[in-house]
Amino acid sequence: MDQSVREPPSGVWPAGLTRVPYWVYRDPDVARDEQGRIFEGPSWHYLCLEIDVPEVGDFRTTSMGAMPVVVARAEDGAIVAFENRCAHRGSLICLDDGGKVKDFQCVYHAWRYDLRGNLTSIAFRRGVNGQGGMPDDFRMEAHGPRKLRTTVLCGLVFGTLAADGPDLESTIGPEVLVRLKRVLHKKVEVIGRFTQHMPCNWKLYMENVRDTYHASLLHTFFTTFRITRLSQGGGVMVGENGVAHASTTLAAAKGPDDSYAGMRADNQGFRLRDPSFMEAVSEFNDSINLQILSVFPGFILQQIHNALAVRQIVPRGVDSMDLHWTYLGFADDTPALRAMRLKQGNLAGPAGFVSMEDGAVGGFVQRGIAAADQEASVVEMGGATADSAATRATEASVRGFWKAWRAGMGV
Amino acid sequence: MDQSVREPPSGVWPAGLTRVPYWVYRDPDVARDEQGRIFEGPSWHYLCLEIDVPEVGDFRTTSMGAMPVVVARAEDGAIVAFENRCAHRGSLICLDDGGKVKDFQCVYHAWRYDLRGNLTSIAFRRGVNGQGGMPDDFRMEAHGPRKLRTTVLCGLVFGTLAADGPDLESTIGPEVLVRLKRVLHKKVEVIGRFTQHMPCNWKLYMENVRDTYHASLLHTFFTTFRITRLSQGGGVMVGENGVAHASTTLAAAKGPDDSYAGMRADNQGFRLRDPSFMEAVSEFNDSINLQILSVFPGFILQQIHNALAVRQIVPRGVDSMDLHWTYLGFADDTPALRAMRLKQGNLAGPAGFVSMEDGAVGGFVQRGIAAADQEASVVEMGGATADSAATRATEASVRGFWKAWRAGMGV
Amino acid sequence: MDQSVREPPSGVWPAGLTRVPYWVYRDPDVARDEQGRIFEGPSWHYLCLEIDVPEVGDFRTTSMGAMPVVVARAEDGAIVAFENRCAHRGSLICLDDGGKVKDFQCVYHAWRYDLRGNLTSIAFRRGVNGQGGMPDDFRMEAHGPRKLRTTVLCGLVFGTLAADGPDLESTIGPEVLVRLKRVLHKKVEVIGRFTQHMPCNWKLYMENVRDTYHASLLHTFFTTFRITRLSQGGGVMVGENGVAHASTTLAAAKGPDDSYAGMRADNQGFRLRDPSFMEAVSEFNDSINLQILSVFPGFILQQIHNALAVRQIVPRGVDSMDLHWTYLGFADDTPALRAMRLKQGNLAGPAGFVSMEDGAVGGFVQRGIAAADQEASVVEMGGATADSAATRATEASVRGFWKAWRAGMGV
Amino acid sequence: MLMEIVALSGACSAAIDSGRLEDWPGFFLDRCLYKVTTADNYEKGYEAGLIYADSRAMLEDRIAALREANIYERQRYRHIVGMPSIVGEADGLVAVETSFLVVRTMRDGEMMIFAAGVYLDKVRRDAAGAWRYAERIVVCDSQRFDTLLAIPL
Amino acid sequence: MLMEIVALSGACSAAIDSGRLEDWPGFFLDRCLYKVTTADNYEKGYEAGLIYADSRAMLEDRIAALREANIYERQRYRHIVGMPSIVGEADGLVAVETSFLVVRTMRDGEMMIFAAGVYLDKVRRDAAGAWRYAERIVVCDSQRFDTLLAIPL
Amino acid sequence: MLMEIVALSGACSAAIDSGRLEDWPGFFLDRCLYKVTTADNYEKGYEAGLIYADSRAMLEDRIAALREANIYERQRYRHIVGMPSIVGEADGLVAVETSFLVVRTMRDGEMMIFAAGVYLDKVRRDAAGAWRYAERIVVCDSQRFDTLLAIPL
Ligand code: FES
Ligand code: FES
Ligand code: FES
Ligand SMILES: [Fe+3]
Ligand SMILES: [Fe+3]
Ligand SMILES: [Fe+3]
Repeated sequence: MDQSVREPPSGVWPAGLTRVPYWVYRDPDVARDEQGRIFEGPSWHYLCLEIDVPEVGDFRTTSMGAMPVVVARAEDGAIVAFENRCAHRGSLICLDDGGKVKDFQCVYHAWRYDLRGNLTSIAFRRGVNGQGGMPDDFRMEAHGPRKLRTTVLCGLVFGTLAADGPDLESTIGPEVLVRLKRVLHKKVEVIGRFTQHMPCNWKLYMENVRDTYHASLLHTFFTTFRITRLSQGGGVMVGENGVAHASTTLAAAKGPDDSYAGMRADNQGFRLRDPSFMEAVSEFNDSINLQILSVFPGFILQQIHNALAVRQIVPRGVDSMDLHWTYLGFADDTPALRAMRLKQGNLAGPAGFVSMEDGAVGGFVQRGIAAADQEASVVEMGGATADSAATRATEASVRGFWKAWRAGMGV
Repeated sequence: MDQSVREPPSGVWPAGLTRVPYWVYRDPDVARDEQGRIFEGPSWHYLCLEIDVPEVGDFRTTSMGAMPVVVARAEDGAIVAFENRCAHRGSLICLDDGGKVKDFQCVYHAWRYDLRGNLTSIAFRRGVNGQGGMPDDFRMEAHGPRKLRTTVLCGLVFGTLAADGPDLESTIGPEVLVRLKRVLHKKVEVIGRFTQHMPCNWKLYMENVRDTYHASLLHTFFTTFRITRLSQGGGVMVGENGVAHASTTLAAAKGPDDSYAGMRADNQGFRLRDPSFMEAVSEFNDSINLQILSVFPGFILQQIHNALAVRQIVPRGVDSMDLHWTYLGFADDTPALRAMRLKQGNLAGPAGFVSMEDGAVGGFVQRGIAAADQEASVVEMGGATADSAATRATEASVRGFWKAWRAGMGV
Repeated sequence: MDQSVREPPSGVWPAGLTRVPYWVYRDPDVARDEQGRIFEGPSWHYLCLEIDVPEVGDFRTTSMGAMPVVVARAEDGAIVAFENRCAHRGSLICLDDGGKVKDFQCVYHAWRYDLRGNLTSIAFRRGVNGQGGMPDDFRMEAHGPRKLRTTVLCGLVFGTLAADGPDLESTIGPEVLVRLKRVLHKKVEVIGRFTQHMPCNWKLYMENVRDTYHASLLHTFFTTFRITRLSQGGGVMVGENGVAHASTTLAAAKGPDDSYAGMRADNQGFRLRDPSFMEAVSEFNDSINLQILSVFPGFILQQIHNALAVRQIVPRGVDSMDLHWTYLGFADDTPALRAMRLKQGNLAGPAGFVSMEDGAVGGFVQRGIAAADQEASVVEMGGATADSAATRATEASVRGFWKAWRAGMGV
Repeated sequence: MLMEIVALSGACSAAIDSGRLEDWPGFFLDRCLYKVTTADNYEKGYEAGLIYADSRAMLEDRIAALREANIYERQRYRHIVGMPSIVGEADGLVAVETSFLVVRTMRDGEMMIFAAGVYLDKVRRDAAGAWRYAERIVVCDSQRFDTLLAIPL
Repeated sequence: MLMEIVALSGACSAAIDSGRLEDWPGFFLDRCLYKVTTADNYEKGYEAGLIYADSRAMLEDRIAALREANIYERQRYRHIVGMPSIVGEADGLVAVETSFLVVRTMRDGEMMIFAAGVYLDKVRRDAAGAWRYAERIVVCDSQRFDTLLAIPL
Repeated sequence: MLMEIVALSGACSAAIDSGRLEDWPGFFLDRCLYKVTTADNYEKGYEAGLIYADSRAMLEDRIAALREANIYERQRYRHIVGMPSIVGEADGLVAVETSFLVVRTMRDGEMMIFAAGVYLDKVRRDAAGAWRYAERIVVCDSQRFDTLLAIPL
């Protein structure tokens, strides 16, 4: 449905963090403003992995919301990024996912850019035989794609259009930063890339990621095999500004647990014929089974047993998005550990036993609220605040998402 | 076309009922307002058949415009309906066309509802080990999907969001009500269900249904085999409020009829090699060949010889709709009569000899008016009023549709 | 992306012709206004070829932007055109690409029109047995589809809704008119028709056509085989009003030419194994290899060696368009010349060695500017004016396009 | 035999796709059943079809109606059918199942997946020894049909 | 042999398309490799798959999970597969490549091209002499998957 | 013979779908006709094609141009072809018709039905006895082509 909604976004936001009006997922004007205020705004956006551009001249294309972006390794070894839009008449400068170049040349009229996106030459700038060409006073340095400010953290490349503002680490905050470094503590290696299209507004997926309440209720597999249950130890951390979150689940106690008695999710009748892929290898020197971490608006880091992945959210219109999965291993994985990661790939991803539902549930909401622009969701589990908690039976992190979103949107 | 139209809908409606400005079929804002004022407004909407939910716990999903709806048979045997949207964070509560349940459980966080859509339990409402959970003052009875007011008429289930207002029978009016009861006079049985997608605004299809003028001119088959000709007896009834209509055609006189001389529709050269399926069985103790009945905005009841069906209109965006066909027989059909219904299924439906054109002609109009937002249709056949008439050579019922629509929209 | 853009179109246009704000390619409101001001405005629009309707009763359907149009040969031999929309309730009057008729009959209710689009009869106008029918005072002559003013130039049929205003020849201007007559100097014959869908706003394609700067830089084949290089003779003509343009390239000098040294486009390593199709036959008694001519908003005439074609632009929404190709030969082609045209069909068209990139580059821009509504393209090659030039190293003709567009839009 | 049935199925599709609709009824026996339904209807045992013919004459009538009576915009089908699998055989009547996909192309060039599903066929040799359809139940995977179903599947 | 492999591939697709998912693992050997990946991953040598199973038991577990654990909306697949081509053979193990197309139909009737690509298969006869998959690498042309991949390809 | 022609058609499609474009001209005779047109053009007798080659060298030139000269975004085709039907044969030249469907997958994962139609082929054995195309007229059902036609059909 491409129609805008009944109420104007402004001025109708309920007080507090416990209600989210449904028009926020449906109004094309909201999506348009998000592009300007969030994706081209002060937020930090995940762009790619540092290992995607290992050497000078390596580049990779990505995006910040609707804005196409090029990330490149410059001559001095710095990782730089700029809008993937030619300064001349707007063509994409790079047409592939990545590669290696000496410099960039737009296919349309062959304008050239150095690895930092500086315009360096204009074909026939002086014309031909003294005819045509660019005006003498044309200053190439005054033209070029928009440049990003970039930073690299634990092998992750982030960028923002904001020339200044808080750095990424302080934006994430110390508590979640520790969780990030816990997983990405050494050199990673890509073992797979997939894109998952979801028929929902991007915020519904990010809420789902930060929603520690749903996992064991939606994902029977989690509950049945005690990968994560609300009755297992762990909790959720939410940054002061709501931007970052991390949730953890500790290995389950062996004893009986009737906290899910009578719920669909607790399917004791279900047994595996080949449970080998559930024999997780402890590799982080702690008892954390599962850790999900996110940075507003679109970055997710996943550790489910030995299944590691980063995910990037790219909105595509108001009711549709792409989720870019990068499955990871460590460069020094033993063959046995790598083999285990491959098997545990069955847990997460678009076909994952404990994640496939997340691909669909956003669509269930998008369709459920098709006529509910006047209604609001109820986000009261665990109270009204967005604080860290020692339980996952809370929507604190979801409220944190809205704290960050409203700050970004000025709502 | 996702662009809005030149004129704002308000204030430009021509006087009287004989002109319909074309922007009414093209403007996304009109579609949005229709959802609020008509589909979520005081109109009565066909939801399903009573036999779709025969026993306690049986449910069926349907919709009122864009609003997803659940119809269920409650413990006390009453047929109830509510919005198919979870009170928590908006997921669809039911994910299939129908089924049988003890109660409803949302897949996302396992909130439960009774058969009437009352919220009855919240997973981990009290949290875990005293942590998390819902605030103590959270009142479940204050939350829940929107409830519909429902009524059952001749085995048809209708619903509305309007808590009060005229009942369905008086809305339909006595004259058309008799026509409805004529057909649905005993227990029906579903013999087929199909959905037909049409590339047009929903109003173009409903106008077509109520358009007694077009049938014998568009559908050659009707004319050639004298199923309905304007020169045959019968007429059209239109309720006072324009909401309901019924048109009837009496069996043709045998004699010659040159009223279609020279028209495409009168194809005397066309003969059937196997006319067996045209040997209609008279089952209503009258000489009515054909009766088409509608209730604004989206219900149609069809009797063409022995081919019986109900049709439900579901708009899908401003230039697209789905028509849900339910082919019917009576529970006590003899094998011979049932066999005849199956053969006469060739007459109506998406592949029907006398109806396939109706699937296309709405699109012909939608494309014909692509640049005509400043123009209006001419609806003057049979005068300027929306009164019942003893002829079908009139657009009275189409004007009745617009009377009802404008009342609903406040235009 | 169906969302409207940040800035309202009006009032933000940069001074001069050297900057084009990118929202002009993305805003649905701009597309809507273009339909009214340009496609239904005073511009002349290419409709079809005169040979498409050779005899009385022949018709062909086409469109002016979103408006469906019928072109017909009337009884008096005149070529007439009218909106393909029934005066009754808006159905398309003609449902096929073309054909031959006595008169037109709308399929919906059989209203009839003569070959000029005049409403001539209304089915059951007088009702049946004195009941129904149209009001006595209904005047058929007051109703009918909108008529176009048409003109035929060199076998090309153009039309406009503007009842008066400058004729086509003076709109094109004398200089370009000579170029048009150079190619279409005798009776043509259709040898192929194809439609190419492009994922871009229609203006991006028309800019590309008028962009004499890009050809030898984007299309390696052009450069490598010296079909057109900026260093070859020729130039570009732009009408005073910017409406029409023609660019020409003279046969290349044989000597070395290092003006493309180091550019991707100059691929000296590339040789043809069967160069027979490059052996162009000189048929216009001049040394012009290549001539591209356009008339605002949507007509293009192509001569590349012996590959002749007309192209018609039909916008389909704000970010999509169809390009209708009609490949031409002359009625008196020798078999050898015709055979050469067939082989040279490999040069142009959706699969053309020197044109396939034009099908993609508009999409590269559309995606490149997805977040650039605040930015503008730089159109300064060859200065700031839209004057004819003796070089193609200029964007003069592109600026001319915007001169014409802004006049039409009143921006 | 399999390759003969492949040829029958291919010839039947080719007649439709190339517009030789008049040839299509000829692939059926005089007494036959041709029905177009959907998987949901089939599984629920709903008997009605979008098209329901119990004689070749009814198939000929449908083609005649498409030619002489019904109005629909110019369109083409393209059948892509899988390898038939023979699922049963009894006194000369062979039960065959074949997956199919039909792409519809409209006059303006718009293409869409119009139908996908499985043909549940019963074939036997006619008097002349040629394989013909005694029964063809067209079970479409989707409940939804775009615009109209004019040309048979 | 080719026609036997055609029959194997057809039977495997038919089991999925007709909802007999429990029959599907039976077309594989006890020790086997079933992986769903994409052309880009395959060409880059990325080992991970969306689905990765190295035993028939893992395939049985996936079907059991789809039946008993996972939530997804009712949907159907329709496989249209090309003619297999035999690309190699060594001590009873036959390497086969087969192009495929899968149309997915959702409960509401929406159809889409869900996947297209090529099956890179290794088949051999099992103890009973029936052709079975020792390896099936499903290489999808597209990187993008709509909503979720529940039912195997 | 039929199965040999099936193999030819399959190998030709596989070369394109797997990106081995250089192998594609090898399936044609030195003197040949390869033309891509549409049903409307074919029926009206319009001779021009989107691609028109009357020698294998021209096919080789097209592949070379795609590799060395033309700019187009990374994309893949997937051919799904029906069972060929032999419609004529005269002094070694065999006329064959085969329905086809081509799904195009773009770099970003977008899939679409790019073309559907029928191959009107004439095949004969070359000096080495291998079946080769003397003529392949690609008759697409749709008049409309998305973006561009770079890779041959
Ligand atoms: S648009 Fe990039 S060089 Fe012209
Ligand atoms: S959305 Fe239904 S329980 Fe949470
Ligand atoms: S719409 Fe054309 S006759 Fe009624
Ligand atoms: Fe989840
Ligand atoms: Fe009708
Ligand atoms: Fe060009």
